[in-house]
Amino acid sequence: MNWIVTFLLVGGVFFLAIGTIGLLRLPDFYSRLHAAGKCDTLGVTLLMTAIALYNLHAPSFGSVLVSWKIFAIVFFIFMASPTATHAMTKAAMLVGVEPWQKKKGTRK
Amino acid sequence: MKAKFAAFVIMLIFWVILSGMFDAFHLTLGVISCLLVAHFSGKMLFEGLRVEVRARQILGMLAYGPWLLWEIVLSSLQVTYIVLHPQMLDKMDPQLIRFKTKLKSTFARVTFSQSITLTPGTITVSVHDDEMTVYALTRSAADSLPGEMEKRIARALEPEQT
Amino acid sequence: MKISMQEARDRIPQRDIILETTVRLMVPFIQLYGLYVIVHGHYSPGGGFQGGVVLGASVILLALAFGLPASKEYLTEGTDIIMANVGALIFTGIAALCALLGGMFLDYSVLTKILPIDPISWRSHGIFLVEVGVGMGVMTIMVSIYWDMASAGRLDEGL
Amino acid sequence: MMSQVFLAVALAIVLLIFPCLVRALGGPTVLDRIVGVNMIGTKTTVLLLLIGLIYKDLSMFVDIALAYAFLNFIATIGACKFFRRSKQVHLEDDLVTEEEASA
Repeated sequence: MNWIVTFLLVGGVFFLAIGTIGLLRLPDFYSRLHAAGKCDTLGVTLLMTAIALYNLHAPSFGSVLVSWKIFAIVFFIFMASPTATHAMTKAAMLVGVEPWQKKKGTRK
Repeated sequence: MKAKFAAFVIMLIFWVILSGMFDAFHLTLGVISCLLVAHFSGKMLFEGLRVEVRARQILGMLAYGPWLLWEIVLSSLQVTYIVLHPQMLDKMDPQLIRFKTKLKSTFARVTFSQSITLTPGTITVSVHDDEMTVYALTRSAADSLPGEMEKRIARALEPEQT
Repeated sequence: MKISMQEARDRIPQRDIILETTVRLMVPFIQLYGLYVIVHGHYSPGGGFQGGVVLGASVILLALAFGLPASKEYLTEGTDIIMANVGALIFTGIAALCALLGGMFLDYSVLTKILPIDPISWRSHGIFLVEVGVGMGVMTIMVSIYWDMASAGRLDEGL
Repeated sequence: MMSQVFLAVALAIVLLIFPCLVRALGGPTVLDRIVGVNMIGTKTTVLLLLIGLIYKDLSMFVDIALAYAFLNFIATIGACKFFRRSKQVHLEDDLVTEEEASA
């Protein structure tokens, strides 16, 4: 059991790290959103699943409810994170942030 | 009326998960709170749909969830590959594409667009009737749309139309 | 079909169904969470102010997604003002009642003179009543501050 | 043994917040800052849960994490809406371009 939890924790931190490196390295706003939107959601999901599982290792009625609450946060993040990404993309489009493009002579 | 009752039941389940206290004082106030929320915002959960339709959609979502989770893992690995690649800029070819979706209901369209945002290298920019504008990180990601995901969502959320 | 930046910008619709549907599914749960924070104020973190903030944030979320007029249909301006005043009245009323009955300001144990149950349970129930008042006040004042600031006092369109 | 693992993970998340802070402080556009702040908020949600595990009082910190997730989402949406309306957003922070400097 502890091994599964440790594995999930390490995976979650790995994906959070990838998201952060992507946030720093990628060239423009839109591609940064890719790193922020996907890797962060997955990392948070893995970490929260690990915490919920660890919380169950001394099962009682209260701890089961707390685990369900953690899963409620996960559901919420699954709904909220793409919506926030979408809102940011739309705002950037309307404000006029130019995307990075491959230089092939014709650059708009 | 039916919508409010269904909302009340959902709210009561959520309250039990939140509260974890079952003495008379808290339980009474919980029921009162659930009634208040169901009365004022219960309609919002169903947006004019019949309760049965929404219930079937939620069940469809549960069936669709695990596959989506696996796709998210794959997409994160793909983003990992691009982020950690030393010549990252050669791997990228960002582009905006537009395509028409076959999905009819609003809920299915929204689910589809959220799934697109969560999976390989694509972000939904806007949904305008049946036209979806998508920003893709690589050419292969752009070519793969709408793909299998649309069929799965249609099977899960709109059984009568497939 | 590949399109240019300008084309994509022109095709962005006025109504955003993604945001609307997500907010619609979220708002009842946020409101119930706000009520939970108020009710469980004396056992877990939170209380009247925090619960009121969460409740107000749910109405602000509605205003952000559907536009300010729609949120004013949900919570009309008259109801907003009445609830703000009633909330403040509950708080100061109970506090002043305690003082009038011979105790300290907000000293609930003297309320046994009105309804004879033991002072200790009056303390917890009195805190709950005051928190309901604070929650109502904070929620409505937050919403009206948002309305005023988002539309520069005109209360028409907003963000 | 497990509490040390949790402590290490919490420290790692705190260290990961600093690069996001670099993005939030350094721009270049306003929306980049919003992304940075949003990511800090997501990480803080997890961090609160880990703090709850370390202090062995998870049921209390879950409530705070839930409220934090709600308010983080609302703040992001609000900020996006705000900057969409204001047309005179300075997209680049280095406001003085070369032409302006020479003029």
